[in-house]
Amino acid sequence: MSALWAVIRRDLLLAMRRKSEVLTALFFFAIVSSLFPLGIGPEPDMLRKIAPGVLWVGALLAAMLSLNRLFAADHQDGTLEQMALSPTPLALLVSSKVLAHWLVSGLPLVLLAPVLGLQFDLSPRSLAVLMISLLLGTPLLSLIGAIGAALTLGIRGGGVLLSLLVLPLYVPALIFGAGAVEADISGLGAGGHLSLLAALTVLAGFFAPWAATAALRIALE
Amino acid sequence: MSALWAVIRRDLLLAMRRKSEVLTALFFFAIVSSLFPLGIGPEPDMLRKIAPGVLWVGALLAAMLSLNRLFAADHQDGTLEQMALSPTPLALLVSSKVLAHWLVSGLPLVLLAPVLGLQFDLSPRSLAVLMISLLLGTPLLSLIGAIGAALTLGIRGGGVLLSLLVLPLYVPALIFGAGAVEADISGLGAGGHLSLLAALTVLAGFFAPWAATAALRIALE
Amino acid sequence: MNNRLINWFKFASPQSFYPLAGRLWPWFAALAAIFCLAGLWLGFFVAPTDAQQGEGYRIIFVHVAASWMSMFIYCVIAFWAAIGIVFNTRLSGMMTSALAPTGALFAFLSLWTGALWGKPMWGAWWVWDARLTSELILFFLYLGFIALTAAIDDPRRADRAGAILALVGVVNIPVIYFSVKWWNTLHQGASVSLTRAPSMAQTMLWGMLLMALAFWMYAIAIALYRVRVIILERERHTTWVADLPEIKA
Amino acid sequence: MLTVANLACVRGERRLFEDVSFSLEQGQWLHLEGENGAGKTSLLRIVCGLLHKESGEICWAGRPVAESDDEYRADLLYLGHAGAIKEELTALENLRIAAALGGRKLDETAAFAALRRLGLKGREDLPARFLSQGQKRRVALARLLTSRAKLWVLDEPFVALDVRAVDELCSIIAEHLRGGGMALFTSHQAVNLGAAGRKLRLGP
Amino acid sequence: MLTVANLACVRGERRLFEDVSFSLEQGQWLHLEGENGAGKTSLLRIVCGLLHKESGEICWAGRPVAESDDEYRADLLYLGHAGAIKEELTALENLRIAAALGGRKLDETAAFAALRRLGLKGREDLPARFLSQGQKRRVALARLLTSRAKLWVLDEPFVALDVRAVDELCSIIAEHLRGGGMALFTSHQAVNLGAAGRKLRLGP
Amino acid sequence: MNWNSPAEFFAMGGYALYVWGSFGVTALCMIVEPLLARKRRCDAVNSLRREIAANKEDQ
Ligand code: HEM
Ligand SMILES: Nc1ncnc2c1ncn2[C@@H]1O[C@H](COP(=O)(O)OP(=O)(O)OP(=O)(O)O)[C@@H](O)[C@H]1O
Ligand SMILES: Nc1ncnc2c1ncn2[C@@H]1O[C@H](COP(=O)(O)OP(=O)(O)OP(=O)(O)O)[C@@H](O)[C@H]1O
Ligand SMILES: [Mg+2]
Ligand SMILES: [Mg+2]
Repeated sequence: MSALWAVIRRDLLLAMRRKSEVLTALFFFAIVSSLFPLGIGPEPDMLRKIAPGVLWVGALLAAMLSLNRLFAADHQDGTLEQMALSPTPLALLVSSKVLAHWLVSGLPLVLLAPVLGLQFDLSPRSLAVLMISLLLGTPLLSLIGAIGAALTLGIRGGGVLLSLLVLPLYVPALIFGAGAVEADISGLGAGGHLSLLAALTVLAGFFAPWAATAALRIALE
Repeated sequence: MSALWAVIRRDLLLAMRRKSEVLTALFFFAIVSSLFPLGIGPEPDMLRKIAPGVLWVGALLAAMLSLNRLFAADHQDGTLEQMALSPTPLALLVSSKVLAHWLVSGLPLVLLAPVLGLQFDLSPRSLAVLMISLLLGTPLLSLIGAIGAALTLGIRGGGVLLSLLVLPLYVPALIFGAGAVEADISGLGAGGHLSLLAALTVLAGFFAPWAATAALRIALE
Repeated sequence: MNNRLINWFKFASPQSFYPLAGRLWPWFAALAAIFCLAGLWLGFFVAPTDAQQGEGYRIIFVHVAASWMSMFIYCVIAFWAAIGIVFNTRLSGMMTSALAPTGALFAFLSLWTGALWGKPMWGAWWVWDARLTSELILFFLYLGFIALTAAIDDPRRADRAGAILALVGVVNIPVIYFSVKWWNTLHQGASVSLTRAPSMAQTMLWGMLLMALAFWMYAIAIALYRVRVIILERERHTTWVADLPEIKA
Repeated sequence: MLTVANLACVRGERRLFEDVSFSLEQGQWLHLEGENGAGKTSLLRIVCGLLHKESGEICWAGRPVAESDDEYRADLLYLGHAGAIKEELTALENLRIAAALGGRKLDETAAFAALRRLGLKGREDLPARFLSQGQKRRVALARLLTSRAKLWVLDEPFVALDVRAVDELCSIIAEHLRGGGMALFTSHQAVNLGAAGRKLRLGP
Repeated sequence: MLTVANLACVRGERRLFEDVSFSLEQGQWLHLEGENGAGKTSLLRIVCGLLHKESGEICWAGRPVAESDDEYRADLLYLGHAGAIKEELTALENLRIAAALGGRKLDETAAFAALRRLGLKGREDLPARFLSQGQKRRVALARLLTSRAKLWVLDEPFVALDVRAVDELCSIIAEHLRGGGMALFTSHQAVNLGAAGRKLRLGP
Repeated sequence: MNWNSPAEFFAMGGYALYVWGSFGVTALCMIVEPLLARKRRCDAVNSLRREIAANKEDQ
């Protein structure tokens, strides 16, 4: 138990020490969501329509960008070896790392999303649905991302390979997440989408740590 | 001279050796551009309207993602020190590295763009304008990106900080690039946008290598 | 000529700037308070109600001043950055890091008050107008500057990296501004148009100017104050800092 | 306690070694020698279970290692080329976190004492990034003082250390051996740890 | 040729050394000693111009270094802790690219000969990732054989090498000195390079 | 004088939320920022004093 807690504490400590890290994931989200109007044009009607998609894609990219730091630093300086040699099962340690990753890079996105939603002129109700969908969906992003990060560990150019592996797996999260907000905007009720999203997250919570652990063991060879 | 050529040759060789690298930047571009229709919905009219923006934002993100490898690997294994100690001026070596970066990560985007444009039902003429705008704009992305990459070198969590620094500076490229395609679609003529884009690229070609070199010298301290 | 140059460089040393800043900042703070009171009085009690916008227009008194300051401070930062790169003075780096938070604050206030103004006037918190967009980007530039200098722990390196970024940014600001402007005016949004008071009442103008002056004084005062703290932090190992009365006491 | 029998290792298409056998009892050390590239690092990593072995058997306390994984790992301390040092954390934090990963809580005084013994007094609160190469290595080695593992597996522990630190490390290992521990290490330098051990040469 | 006068270095808030002076003439070597963290690496990097000096002067061929940068760098070869080895490239490619960065084209036979002399025969075409630690170090050292620089600045060149490689490296440096070269290096081990040199101790 | 009563002043012709929201946040920021700066100065001075005291003990 104490090892798990130590891993979470350490990852949060590292995030604080690197100061900018937490904030910059947020800003990436903010900037990407602001780039789209610049690329597409300023008409509010159009923007309102594409808002859920753009915001979810932005969250997804922000979560993804922070993934390649999930295990890479620990791999390079040998901490991962030490984790594999720790008496605590590696899968549990991996789960703590994923949890810490979500706390650092997922949760802040959830909190920032409504502000960005305002840029696209969304209604308060839709903003609430957006937050809920992100709250349910970002852990899924971290969990799936952990598998991808573990698989691409130690492979040079892994960063981009990682996106290649992970983005297709993110598609369901994107569809249900953005779908929930869209359904709400068009008055259809977001319940169905949200419960599917929650189910996916729970499932991934059970299986992803094991898959990531297996992948890590391969990378350590 | 031979040192410049050697740098370019080496970077291309490394890109080939890491195989996945060139391909995955492309796939990232492809996947991001395909995620949008998923997040936004399938109406063709809407898609045609947002196409230039989405494609350009996709290209921009793909170019940006490959940036943090621009100097990082060379910094870590000491090659950058050796470059700074080389009798050839560092600014020239940096220019060659930027050129190599563009060849590896910018040029392929230009070639892939028309294929992705088809997904959004663009006309052949607009596709041509899209390609030209990317051809003129992607070097600008590499040049500005080099400054950001040099500034964030050796700073942990630099990857996301890099995006924060670079994305605001990318805005003009995005606006003129996507603007050119949009102007063409709406029949206004893309000439003005394109020539502005070209002017910016030429300007950056003169000044960005110096700024990047100054930043690199700081990182080497 | 030569004599004057030397004088300037004398004040460019942290040791002599520290007491100078200490003497100056209270005056600027007092001026800020006076101008602010006068401006608020003019703005709220003298300036008449606007014909089109009712009382809502009174946001102008903070909004415009904050917007101006946010842009101006960035230019000052770039100026100090250039000085730092050319003359390699230590003080310039301290000035940039003392000014940046205040500049970011004003950029934020400009966005905030603008958004609060936009909702009643345009019916939306935010529209993608050229001016608003470039202010947003300016805000991001500030944040980038602050994040970059915070991420480097050696102050000398942080200063120089920040200086390069500030200069690159200041070259880009006009480019960004004009690109955004052109982007926006090429296809103007249909439902929104800027409704501005065509000719400002004289008292409004004065109120605005007074508030701008107040913000200006405030920015100078807080920057001087903060630069003193930064000097203390960075020069902690010098003997003159150890001999300062406020440290000895 | 540790018995290694008929170990063979293949990397790429190269057979690095075969038929390597040795055993370590309490209080004994084994110094692995060999030219660069002989396969010393590979052997150590196989013993720790980090690398796949081609053939052979490794037993700890009489039982093959694969079966008693968790217990084995609790008895094991491995220190590789990379020291598992986080550049952003201070020496103190690095040490305490390493202990926590090994499943034990380390209190501050013990950590301070360990760092001091390795000559890092006054550097406890400096981020590791600012430490010199040898100092980083010392932080990693401080783990030896705070762990209760019986088997120490050390890959070139003497590299980058100055003369005084090499002596200190030797006496640390000797203490561990006197307490019934075991040490398996590689080094290109000659080391003197007393009689209860031997050298094993890999390769020609 | 190389004269260093009254050098001082400050890292963070720590004054590492001050008033360090020495000079190197053709055929001479200088062995920099000192405890871990004494500032040896920092001194070497200052001499190369990679690190900012607090005060003091460095002259090459009678002229202060800052003025004659390009010529100085053409005469200089620096080998740090990191060997500038790309893991994806083969030993041969690494060596040839390093030469090109130094401004010279290296033909294949010369490169092969250099690698062979450092005991990497048969490993020339293996990506560096698969090499052992000592072998990677040898690839970096092969640059010594292919460069024409007069001043060699080597940071712990003997680390991770086996005994035979240490001897070989010594003889390579000795040859360089006989040819009128200079060598400035750090090492925690004792080295024997002949009479034309001395040791300098940093710190207490 | 524009206002007949304090209530009218605070109602701002129906724009109270927006006007007071702007002025309030601005005032808040301009109060908090100096306070933060002051705290930073106190921290700096205190740590300096402690350090100097520690140095004296050493000698
Ligand atoms: C988030 C929203 C807004 C932002 C970021 C913003 C930004 C700016 C900036 C940067 C300036 C100074 C520009 C210059 O002097 O050229 C400015 C001035 C001004 N703004 Fe805004 N603004 C916003 C919303 C509004 C709204 C809603 C109104 C009124 C309906 C408004 C009215 C004005 C006026 C009257 C000026 C003075 C312009 C002049 O005299 O040139 N702004 N704003
Ligand atoms: N894929 C591969 N193909 C061929 N040879 C390989 C491959 N991977 C590793 N090797 C060889 O395996 C050996 C690795 O050995 P190892 O790292 O265990 O050496 P070592 O004894 O620790 O050497 P050192 O003293 O330099 O640390 C090297 O000789 C290397 O060339
Ligand atoms: N920011 C800083 N604050 C305090 N001390 C610092 C800082 N940066 C570096 N140092 C100190 O500077 C020294 C770095 O020295 P350097 O790397 O030159 O040592 P070295 O003699 O090469 O040691 P080694 O033998 O271990 O390689 C270390 O003692 C380190 O603690
Ligand atoms: Mg080894
Ligand atoms: Mg050193």
